[in-house]
Amino acid sequence: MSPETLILLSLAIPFVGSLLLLFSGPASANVRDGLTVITAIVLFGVVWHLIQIVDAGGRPSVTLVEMLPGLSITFTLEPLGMIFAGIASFLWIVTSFYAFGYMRGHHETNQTRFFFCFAIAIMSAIGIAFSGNMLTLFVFYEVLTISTFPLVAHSGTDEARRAGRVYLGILIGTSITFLLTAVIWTYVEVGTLDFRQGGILAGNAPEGVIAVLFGLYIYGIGKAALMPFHRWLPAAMVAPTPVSALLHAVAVVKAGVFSVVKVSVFIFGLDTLQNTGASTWLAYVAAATILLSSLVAMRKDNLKARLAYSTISQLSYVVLGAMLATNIGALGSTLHIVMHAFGKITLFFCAGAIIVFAHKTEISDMHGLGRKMPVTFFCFFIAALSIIGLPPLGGTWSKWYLALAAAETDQVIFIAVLMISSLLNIAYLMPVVLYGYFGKEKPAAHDAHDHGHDDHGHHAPPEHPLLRHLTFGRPGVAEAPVLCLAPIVLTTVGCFVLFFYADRIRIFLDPVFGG
Amino acid sequence: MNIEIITSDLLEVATLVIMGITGLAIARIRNLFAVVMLSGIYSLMGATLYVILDAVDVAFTEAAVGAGASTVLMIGTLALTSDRELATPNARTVKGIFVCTLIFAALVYGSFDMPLYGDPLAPVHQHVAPRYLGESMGEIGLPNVVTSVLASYRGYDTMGETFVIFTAAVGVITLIGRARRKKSGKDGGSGS
Amino acid sequence: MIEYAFPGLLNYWIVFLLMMIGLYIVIAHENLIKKIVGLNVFQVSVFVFYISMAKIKGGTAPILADGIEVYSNPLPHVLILTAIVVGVATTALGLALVVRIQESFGTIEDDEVREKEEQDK
Amino acid sequence: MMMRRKMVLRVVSKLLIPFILLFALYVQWHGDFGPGGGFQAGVIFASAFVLYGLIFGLGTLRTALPSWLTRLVLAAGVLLYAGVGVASLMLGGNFLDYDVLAHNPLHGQHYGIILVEFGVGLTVFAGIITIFCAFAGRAAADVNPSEPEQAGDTGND
Amino acid sequence: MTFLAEHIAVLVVIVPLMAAPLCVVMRCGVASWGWATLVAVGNFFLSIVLIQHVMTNGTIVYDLGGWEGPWGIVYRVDEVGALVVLIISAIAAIVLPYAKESIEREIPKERHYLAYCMMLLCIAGLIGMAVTGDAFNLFVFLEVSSLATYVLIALGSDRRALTAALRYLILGTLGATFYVIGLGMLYMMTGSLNMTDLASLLPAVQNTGTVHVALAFIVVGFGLKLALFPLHVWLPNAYTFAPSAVTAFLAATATKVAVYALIRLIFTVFGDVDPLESYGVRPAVMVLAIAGMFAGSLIAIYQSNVKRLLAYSSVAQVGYMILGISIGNAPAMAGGIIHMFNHALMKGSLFMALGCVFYVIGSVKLEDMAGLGKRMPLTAAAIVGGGFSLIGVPLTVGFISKFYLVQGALTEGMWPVALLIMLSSLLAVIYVWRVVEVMYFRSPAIGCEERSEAPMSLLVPTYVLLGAAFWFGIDATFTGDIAMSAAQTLLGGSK
Repeated sequence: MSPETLILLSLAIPFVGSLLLLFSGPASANVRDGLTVITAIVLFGVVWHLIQIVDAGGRPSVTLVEMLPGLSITFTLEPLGMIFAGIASFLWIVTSFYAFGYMRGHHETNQTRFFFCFAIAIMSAIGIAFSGNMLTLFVFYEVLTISTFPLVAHSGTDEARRAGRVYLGILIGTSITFLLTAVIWTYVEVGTLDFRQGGILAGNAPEGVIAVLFGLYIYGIGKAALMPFHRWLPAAMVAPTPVSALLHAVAVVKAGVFSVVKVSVFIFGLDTLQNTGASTWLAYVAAATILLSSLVAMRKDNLKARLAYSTISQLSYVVLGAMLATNIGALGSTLHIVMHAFGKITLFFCAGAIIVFAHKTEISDMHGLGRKMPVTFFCFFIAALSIIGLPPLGGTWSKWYLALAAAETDQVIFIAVLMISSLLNIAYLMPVVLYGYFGKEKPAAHDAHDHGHDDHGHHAPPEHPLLRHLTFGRPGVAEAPVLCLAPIVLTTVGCFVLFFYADRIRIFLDPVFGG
Repeated sequence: MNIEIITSDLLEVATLVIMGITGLAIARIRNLFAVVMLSGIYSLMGATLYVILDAVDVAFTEAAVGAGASTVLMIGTLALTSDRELATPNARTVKGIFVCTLIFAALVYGSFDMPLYGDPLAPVHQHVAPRYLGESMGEIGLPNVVTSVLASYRGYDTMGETFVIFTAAVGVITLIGRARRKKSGKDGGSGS
Repeated sequence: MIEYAFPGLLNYWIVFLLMMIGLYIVIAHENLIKKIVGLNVFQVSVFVFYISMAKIKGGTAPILADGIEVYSNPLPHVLILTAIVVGVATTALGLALVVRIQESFGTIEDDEVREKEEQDK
Repeated sequence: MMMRRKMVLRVVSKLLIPFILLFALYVQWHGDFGPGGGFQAGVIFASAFVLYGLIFGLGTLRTALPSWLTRLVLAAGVLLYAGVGVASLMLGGNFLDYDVLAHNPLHGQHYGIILVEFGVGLTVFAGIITIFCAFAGRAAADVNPSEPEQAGDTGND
Repeated sequence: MTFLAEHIAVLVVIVPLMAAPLCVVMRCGVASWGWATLVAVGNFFLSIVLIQHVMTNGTIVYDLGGWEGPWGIVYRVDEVGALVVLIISAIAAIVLPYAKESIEREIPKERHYLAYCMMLLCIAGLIGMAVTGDAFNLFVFLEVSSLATYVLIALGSDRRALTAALRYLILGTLGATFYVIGLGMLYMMTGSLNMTDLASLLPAVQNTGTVHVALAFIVVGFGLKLALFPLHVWLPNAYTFAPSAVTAFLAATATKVAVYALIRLIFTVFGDVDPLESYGVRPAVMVLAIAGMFAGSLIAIYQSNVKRLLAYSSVAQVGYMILGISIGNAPAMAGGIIHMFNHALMKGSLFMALGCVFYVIGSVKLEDMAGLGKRMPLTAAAIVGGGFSLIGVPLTVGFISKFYLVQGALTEGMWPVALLIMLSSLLAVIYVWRVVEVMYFRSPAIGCEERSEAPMSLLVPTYVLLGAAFWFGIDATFTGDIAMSAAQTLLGGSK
C-alpha cells in the first residue's frame, strides 16, 4: 500500500473502529472491548510502518478535501508529527487494556459511549499529528475537544457537568477567539496555511503582526494549559482515570504542546522568533507557570489533582523549550513530550489503580498503602523519578536539552527555573511514595472504604479472573488485577528504555532540528 | 396664473387639511365604531383628492375599496369584538410622539430637495412617463393610459396584485373560514 | 417658476403629517383594530404622496383625447392601484387575525393580550 | 332571518341589485377607454352580492353562490391571468407578451388586456365575497352559544 | 431546451405561483401535499437549470410582457440571485416532504390544503423577490410572500401564534410601507423604477437630502423585514409559535431573501460608489450588526424554549450577514452572502429537527428535552450537528461563513471586529451547549425513558439538509466561488 493510503487508513481505522463498537457495544461488552484492542493494535502497526517511511526520508502527503482554494484538509508526514502519533497510538493499546480493567472494576455506565468517544479522540490526535497545514490541525484540535467532552462529563453528575463546562468553555473559548483568529489572520497575511520548514510567516509579515499573532497562537492553543488558561485541566480530572491517563496526560495536552512546537517551527520559524523576540515574554510566562503550578500541586491532597497540576507544570517545560526558539530548545521540547508522556501516564495509571482497588483518592489516606500494593507504588516511584529528571530514566534527557537551550541563549534564569522546578517535583511527588511505604495506616478511614468496597462486591457479577486482585500469595497484599497492573509495568519499563533510545529519537528528528 | 389651477391647488390643500383633522379625530376618539366610520371618510377624502389630482382610476378604486370594502370588513370585525377602546398608557403616547417627530423631521429634511409640486420639469415627468403617454396609443391602442400601463407595460405587477388578493382571500378562509361539515342546518354557518 | 410657489412643498409636508398621524396611531394605541385603522391611514397618506408627485399643474387625467396636451403621470397611478389592493388585502388578513385573537384571548387590547400571554408561559 | 320584516329594504335592494351588476359589467368592459377596469368592476359586482347577503341572509347568498363556486372563480381568475402569460410563452413571446396572441400586435394587446382584466375581475369579485362570507359566517357562529371557543385552540376547524 | 433556457427566469416564479390556486380547487390535504411537493421538487430542478445558465451565460435579463426596462418590468438574475433562488427552492423541496407528517400533527385537517397553498404562494413570492429587477415589483412580491407568511404563522397550534402573526403583520406592513415611501422618493428624483436604470440615474442626484432620506427609509423598511436589530421584535414569537415545518421554511429563507433584496438595493441601485461609505452610514450599520450579533446570542442563552432560543440566534445570524455587507470588502461581502446560504442550511435543519422533537414529545421546552440523546438519538444527533454549524466548527458551513467574515475584517485591519465575531461565536457555544447538555447529560423525566424516534418521513429530510450543511462546509468551492464573484461584482462599482 502506498504511504498516502496508509495515512488515510490510520485516520480511518479508529473512526471505523469507533463506529463498529458503537453498534456492537450494546450487544456484548467483550466484543466491544475486543474491537477496541484490535483497532488500537492495527492502528499502531500502521503508524509504525509510517514512522519507518518517514525515517527513511519519505514525506508522503495527501489532500482529503479542498474546502476553498488554498484551504484544504491535508496530511503531510514529518518526524515531529510521527513522534506524537507514535506515542498516542502506542499508549492507546496500553490504555485500552487498562481501561477494561478500570471501567469494569469501577462498574461504569455508558461504556459504549466512553469507548466510542475515546476512539474518536485518538483519531483526532492522529489527525493533529499528521496535519499538513494549520487548518487541518485546527479542525482536529476542535474535534479532539468536542470528542473528549463526553468523557469528562461522563458520570453526568452536577460536578461532572460543571467540570465539563469549564473544560469546554476554556478550550473552545481560547481556540475560537484566539487560535481561529490567528489562523485566519495568517491566511490573510500570507495566503497559505501550509506548514513549511523555516516558517511561512518568515519575512512575509510585519514584525508587530508577528508578535501579536504569536501571542494569539500560543494562548489560542488552550490545550497547552499555559497560565491563566489552565483551569480546564484540573477540572477534567472528574473523568474516569483512563481518560485522565491517556487524554489528559498524553493525547489532549500533548496535542496542545505539540501544536505549540509545530506552530513555532513551521508557521513562524525559530529564526524569525529569535530575531523578532516575539516569544521572549511567553518564555517568562511559561517559566512562571512551571513554578506556580508546582507550588499549587504541593498543596493538593487529591492525588489526581496533584498530578494534574504537575502536568500543567510539565507542559510549560515544552512551551518554554519552544519559546527559547532554538533548535536545541525545540528538540528538548519534543523529547519532553515523549518522556513526560510515559512518566505521567504511569503515574495516572497508578492513581487509577489506587482509586479503583483501594478506594482512595486523597494522599493523606494512602499511608501504608505501599505495603498493600507494592508493585503499583514501585512503578509510581520510578515514574516520579523520570518526571523529576534523574538518570537512568527518560526524563533526564529532555531536561538536559532544555537546560542546554537556556544556556545557549544566555538566559541563565531559565536554568534556575528548571532546577527549582525539579526540587519542587521531588517535593510533591515523593511524599506519596514515602507515605505509601512508611506511613502508618489510618484504621478508621480504611474501614469506611472497605465497607464501600464490600457493597460493590455485592452488586457486581462474579469477577473475571483478569479482574481479580493479585495477592502474590502474601497476606496483606491486594494488588490491582493483571489487566491494570500489566500496563503500569509496561509504561514504567518504557521510562527506562527511553533513556537509552533518546539519541535514536534525536536522530529521527534531525531533519527538523538538524540545523 | 390660471384661475382653474389656483382653485385646484386650494382645493387640494383644503382636502388635505380635512384629512388631517379626520386623522386626528381617529387618533383621539375611543368609540371604535366612530373610528371606523372616520377611517372610511378618510379614504373617501383621499379619493376626492385623487380626482383633483387627475387620478380618476385610483379615486374609483379607493372609493370602492378603502371607503367601501375595508369599512364593511371593519364593521364586521367590530360586531365580532368590541367597540370600545381602552385608555392608552402615557408611555406609549410619548414613545409614539417621539418616533413620529423623528421620522417627520427626516421626511421634511428629505423634501427640501424634491421638485416642487406640479412642476412639469420634475424627473418623474421626464423619464418613463412620456413614453407611456406618447407611444401607448401606437403600441397598445387604448386611450386610457392607466389601463395600458396597468395591464400591459406593468401587467406583471398587476398579476402579482391579483395574487395578493387571492392570497388574502385564501388566508382569510384559512383563519376564520368554517368547514363544510359543521352547522349545515343553519343559514349562517355553511359559508366558505 | 412663480406659479409653483404655491403650494410648493407645503402639500408634501401636510402629507407627511398625515403619514405620521397614521404611524402614531399604530405605535401609540393598544387596541388592535385601531392599530389596523392606523395602518390604513398611514398607507392612504403614502398613496396621496405618490399621486401628488404625479400631478402636473394644468394637466388632466391620463386618458388620451384629442386636443389635450398635458397629462398627469400615469405610472404612480398604476403603482397606487396595486398598492391599494395590497393594502386592503393586508387589512382583511389583519382583521381576520383580530377576530381570532378576540376569540382566543377575549380581548383586543394589546397590553391585556400580552398579560395573558405571560400567563401561558 | 335578520331582516325578514324590512319590506322596503328588500324591495329596493331587489330593484337595485340588477343595476349594480350592470354597472359593474360596464366598468369591466369599458375600462380600456374610461376609468375603471377589472379591479373596480370586481368590487362593484361583489358589492351587489354583499348587499344581497346582508338583506336576505348569508344562507340565501350561499345558495346562489355556493362556496365551491366562489373558490373556483377565485382560482380561475388568477389562473386566467397567469394563463394568458403562459399562452404567450407557448406562442413564442415572453411571459405576458400579448403581441403574440394575435397576428396583429395591437389586436394581441387588446385581447390580452381584456382577458387579464377579466381575470382580475373574477378574482377580486370572488375574493371579496369569500372574505365577506368568512366574516359574516363567523358572526353567525358567534351568536351561537353552543360553540364556546377554547383559549389556545387553533380554531374550530 | 431552448424554451427552458429562454424563460427559466420567469418559470421559477410562475410554476409555484400557478400551482397554488390548484391546491384550493383540490380541497384535499393529501392531494395538495402531493401536488405541492411535486411542484417544489420540479422547481428545485428549474432553479438548478437557472443557476447553471447564469453561471455559464452570465446575468439573465428577462423582459416581462416583452417590454424592456425601464418601461416594463424586467427580471434580472445574477449569480447571487440564482443562488438565493436555489436556496429557496431547495429548502422548499426538502421542507415539503417533511411537512406532511408534521402538519398533520399540528394543524387541523380541514386546513391542510390551505396551508400547502400558502406555502406555494410564499415560495413564489420569495423567489419573485429574488429575481426581480424592478423596485416596485419587489414590493408586490414581498407582499405576496408576507401575506402568505402571516397566515402560515397564525396556523400554529398555540394561541400566541395569532398574536405573533398579527404583530408581524403590523410591523411587516410598516416595513413595506417605509420601503414604498423610500422608493417613492427615489422615483421622484429619477423617474424610474428599474433597478439598473435607477443605478445609472442616481449619481446625478446622489447628494440630495431626498435620496439620503430615501436610503434611510429603504434600510429601515427592509430592516424590519429582515429582523435587523433592534427591529427584530416580531421574529422570536413568530418563529416560536409557527408550525414546525413553517418555522423551518421561514427561518431558512425569509430573512435571507430580505437581506438579499437589501444588498441588491444598496449595492446595485445606490452602488455607483460604495454607498455605505458615501452616505456615511457604515459605522452605524456595523454597530447595529454587531449589537444584533451579541444581543441575539445573549438573549438566546437565557431562553427555555429551544425554538425561541434558535429564533434569537437567527437575529444574531442576521447580524453576521449585515456585518459582512457593512465591512465593505470582497471577502467580507462574500461572507455575508455565503452566510445567507449557509445559515439557511443549518437553521433549516435545526428547526426541522425541533419539529421532530415536537412531533414526538409535543414540546420544545428545554426541560422537556432532558435525556433526548437516549430517547431520540437520531434527532438529538441532528440537533448537535446543526448546533456545531451555528458555532462555526470547522467542516461545517458555519465555519466557512466565519472564515470569510473574519478574513474580510482582518484584511480591512479591523481586528477588533474579527475578535468580536469570534466572541459572539463563543456565545453560540454557550447556548448550543445548554441544549446538548440537557439532551445528553440529564436523565429523562420519569415515564418517558423509552426510545421513540420520529418517523422516517421527518428524519430523512432533516438529515438531507443537515448533510448539505456539512457537505458545503467540507467543500465550499461552489458556494465560495459564487459568493466571491458576486461580491466582487457588487463592489465593482466602487473601484
